[in-house]
Amino acid sequence: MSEAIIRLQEVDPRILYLLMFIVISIPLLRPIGLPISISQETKSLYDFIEKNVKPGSVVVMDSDMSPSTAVECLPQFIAVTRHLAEKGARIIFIASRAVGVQFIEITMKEVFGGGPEHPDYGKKFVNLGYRPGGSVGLRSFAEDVYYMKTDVYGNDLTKLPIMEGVKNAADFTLYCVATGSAVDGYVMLITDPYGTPVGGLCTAVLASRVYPYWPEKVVGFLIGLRGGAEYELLIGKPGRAVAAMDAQSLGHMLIIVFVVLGNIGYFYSSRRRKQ
Amino acid sequence: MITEVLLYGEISFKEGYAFPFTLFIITLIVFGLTLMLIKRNIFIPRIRRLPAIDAIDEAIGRATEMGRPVHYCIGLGDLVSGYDVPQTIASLSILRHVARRCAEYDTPLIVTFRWPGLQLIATEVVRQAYLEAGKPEKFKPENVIWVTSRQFAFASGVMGIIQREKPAASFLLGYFAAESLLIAESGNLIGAIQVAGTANSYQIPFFVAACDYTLISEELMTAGAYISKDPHQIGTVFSQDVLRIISIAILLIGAILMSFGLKTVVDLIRM
Amino acid sequence: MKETIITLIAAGMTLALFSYLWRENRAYRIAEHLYIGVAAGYGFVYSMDAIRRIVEKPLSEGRYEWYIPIILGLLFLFYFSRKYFWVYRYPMAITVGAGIGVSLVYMLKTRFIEQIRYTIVPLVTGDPMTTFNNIVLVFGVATALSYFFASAEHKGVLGVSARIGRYVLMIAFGASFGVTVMARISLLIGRLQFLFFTEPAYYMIPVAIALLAYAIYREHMQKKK
Amino acid sequence: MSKVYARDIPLAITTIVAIFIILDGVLKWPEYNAVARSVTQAASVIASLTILISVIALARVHAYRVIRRRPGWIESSLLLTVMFITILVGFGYWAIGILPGENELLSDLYDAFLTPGDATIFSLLCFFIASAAYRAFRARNFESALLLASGIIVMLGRIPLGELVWGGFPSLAFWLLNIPNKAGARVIMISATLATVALYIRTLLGYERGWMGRVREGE
Repeated sequence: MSEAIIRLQEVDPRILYLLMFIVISIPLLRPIGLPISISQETKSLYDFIEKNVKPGSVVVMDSDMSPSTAVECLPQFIAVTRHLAEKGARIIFIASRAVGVQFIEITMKEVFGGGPEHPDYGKKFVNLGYRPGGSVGLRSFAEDVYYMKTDVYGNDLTKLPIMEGVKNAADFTLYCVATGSAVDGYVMLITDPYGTPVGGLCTAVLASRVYPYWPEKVVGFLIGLRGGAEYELLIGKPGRAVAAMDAQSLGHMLIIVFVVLGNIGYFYSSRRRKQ
Repeated sequence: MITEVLLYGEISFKEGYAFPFTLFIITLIVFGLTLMLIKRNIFIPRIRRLPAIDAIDEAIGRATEMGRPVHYCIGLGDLVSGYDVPQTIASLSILRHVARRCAEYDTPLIVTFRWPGLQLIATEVVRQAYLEAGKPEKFKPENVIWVTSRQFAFASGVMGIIQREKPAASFLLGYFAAESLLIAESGNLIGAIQVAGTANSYQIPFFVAACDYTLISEELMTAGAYISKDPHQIGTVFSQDVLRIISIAILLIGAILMSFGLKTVVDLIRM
Repeated sequence: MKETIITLIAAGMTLALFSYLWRENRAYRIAEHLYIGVAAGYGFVYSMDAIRRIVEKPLSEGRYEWYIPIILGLLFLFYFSRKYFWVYRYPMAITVGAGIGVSLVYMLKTRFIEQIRYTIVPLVTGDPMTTFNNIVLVFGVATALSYFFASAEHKGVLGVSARIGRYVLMIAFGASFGVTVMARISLLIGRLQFLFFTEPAYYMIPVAIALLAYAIYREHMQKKK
Repeated sequence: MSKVYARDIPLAITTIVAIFIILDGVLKWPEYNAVARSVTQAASVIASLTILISVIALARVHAYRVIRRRPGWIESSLLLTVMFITILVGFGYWAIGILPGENELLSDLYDAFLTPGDATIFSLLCFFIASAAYRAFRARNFESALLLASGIIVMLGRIPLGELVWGGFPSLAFWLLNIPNKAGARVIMISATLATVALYIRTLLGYERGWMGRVREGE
């Protein structure tokens, strides 16, 4: 018996891996529906948009997503865009990495029901596409929005009604970025020089690095899938993020159970060594 | 001409960048003074022992005993963009040390990295170490491996290399993002001794959890100076400490003044 | 038809790469090399495209000085020369210089001064909870900074402060680890959603399970011998 | 003499370019800023070209393996094949005027190999974070107990199920993330920047030469 307890601290990791597969798969195939509460980071972004975004305000939605981070960021991106559209904001989509453009197209389809052929395209929303050049490119874009010249479909930016009165980053009400890599660059190049706050649509791993900027520079941010689920609930349209939260609960519990078992084994064996 | 421009205000500081620039100049001055003191032998700073650096030598020794190779990963960093540059530079100076040791002990060294530009540099660093150890014929350029520039393809490649070559020691030093834990756990699965280090705050926890020794943030950057024992390098580490005292002082004085409702310090550093 | 083939390849890649969890095996190796090969080729094509994006416009306007960076970049090829290998240092020097220049002052501003500025908070406020939080924040930052003192041994006051600083860092690391778990589980959820709900990806699951079972069986038999 | 060309001039170029761009960062001077922007863009063109060397080196290593029939040569030949196919697809279409961004076959290759590759390797982290937590979260001493406790509390605080166990978990987790974690993350940033500035000064003055690669006797 005691041997078995001691062996709890060296379970073959492959058993843990197998259990993880099972525990995540089950609720995905058969959801449970555990309740979700709203965290302050999410609420502060929602409140900022409620308070400051008026019909006609210009908001940039930057897609810095890649297929691997989109699991977390895309539901957030869609939910926030939906909220902005309801508030009547002018939305400028832009992608900070080439693979991010496809998610803008998905979002336009889900929220507005269409891309460049939509009657509101160029009035309510515009897709500038991929902005190359990393931080150098971001600096150029902040200095002069027209540095890109055309949108992704080749329309001249200066002729689109949505760009009326927009010159540089100081004219944006909010700069939202969906990212899994960093918000530092955006704070550095958008908020510090122009005073435009950043809204973070972040992967959960990024969260701990966003806290130092919150709430002064990053007015609010959504953390991972849960942030997306919370925002979907806030705007009253539960979607794909809410469905995945059950699997989250069980996955976390599995890890916690294993940590507890490992500690029991460790505690037991170190006590026996002392005896 | 210059005075004219300066006087009539064609050029000015960008808002909020006067103080950072001044701080940079202050650092330069502090460094110059330290260097002067060192050169005249008036004052020679010493650097605290870093256990992780000693662990590197031990790990190479163990790999030699076991007859297994050593793996060194420079990580995701490059030399062009943003804040991974210093970590890559720091990693390259540690690589020089590791390569020299491996050459002395005749232990094979595998170097992996993501940014293609490092192909030139890393190969030369390792080749040089073998030359210095007097064994240029043992150097194998094919062991300095650019895996690919795509982050997770890079990670999968390094994971595969670790499983196939089964290194006894694995050093993960430089700029790492999400692949930190992928590579570190692969090393754990084959039981390698691992020394890791990055200044990327949100990846340090995983290195702390999965590796035997971790160089946290600044330690990675000062490790090169610690190894080289070169007075110039140690001089900059000392000026770094002077700057640290200044920043702690600014923080504490600022907070105390703030308690009395005085925003003097905050206004100053905002300039 | 095309979609079906892409989905099947994608599902096969997914399952083959997952097999690493069992152990390194041929399926993983093949998937890994395919993945790296395509990534390398794709990266090469896109690097060239990135150059085109920058130089195309000025060159079409007749500003031929934009050939200079391309020529400088081609100097890297001197690396393959035994005698003149050092020529590659010229383009590298420009690259490194630009890398340092772009980040240095901005970094001092955003990652240093601004961080200190927002840590300067009143130590006494009307609300006891805020007071407590502010004190923890200010002294947490101060002590943790002292942990990194390199030119003095950690003894006496510095020793105590550095130890407290290390505790602060450990709590921070734990919290950061804990909050990341959710992100990582999300990734697996994303992958499993693809495997379970995309036609015809799920047909690959039984194939993978059968292959894995066969591999485990064969390993078992070899061990017996 | 060759030492001057091989070492001193490159070091001087680094310093000059760096100072040139540093001044661009802090000064408001439109003409200067415009020139500096071109310089940074030119530098990124130069940097992009380093991939030439790496692709050649990678192809050399794997071709050697295939020709000599070294272990793993089958995988190596697969790698070379798909790499050249991808490059051919990219440049072949480019030659007839279809840019990589509009190249459908290229994006099919992307969807078939890179998307699942990225997502799957990334999702392996879900398993590895579990095994790392299991192995590292042991109360061996006070420090690791702190790591363990704050990690577990934050995990419980983030999931709906944790809230059912005890309603205080979310706010406790929030406090841990907002105060101690904020302090920790700030310190990592501040201290890394301190060391970075020191390292940059070393590099600009030519003491840190790791990036130069081969440094000969006396250099």
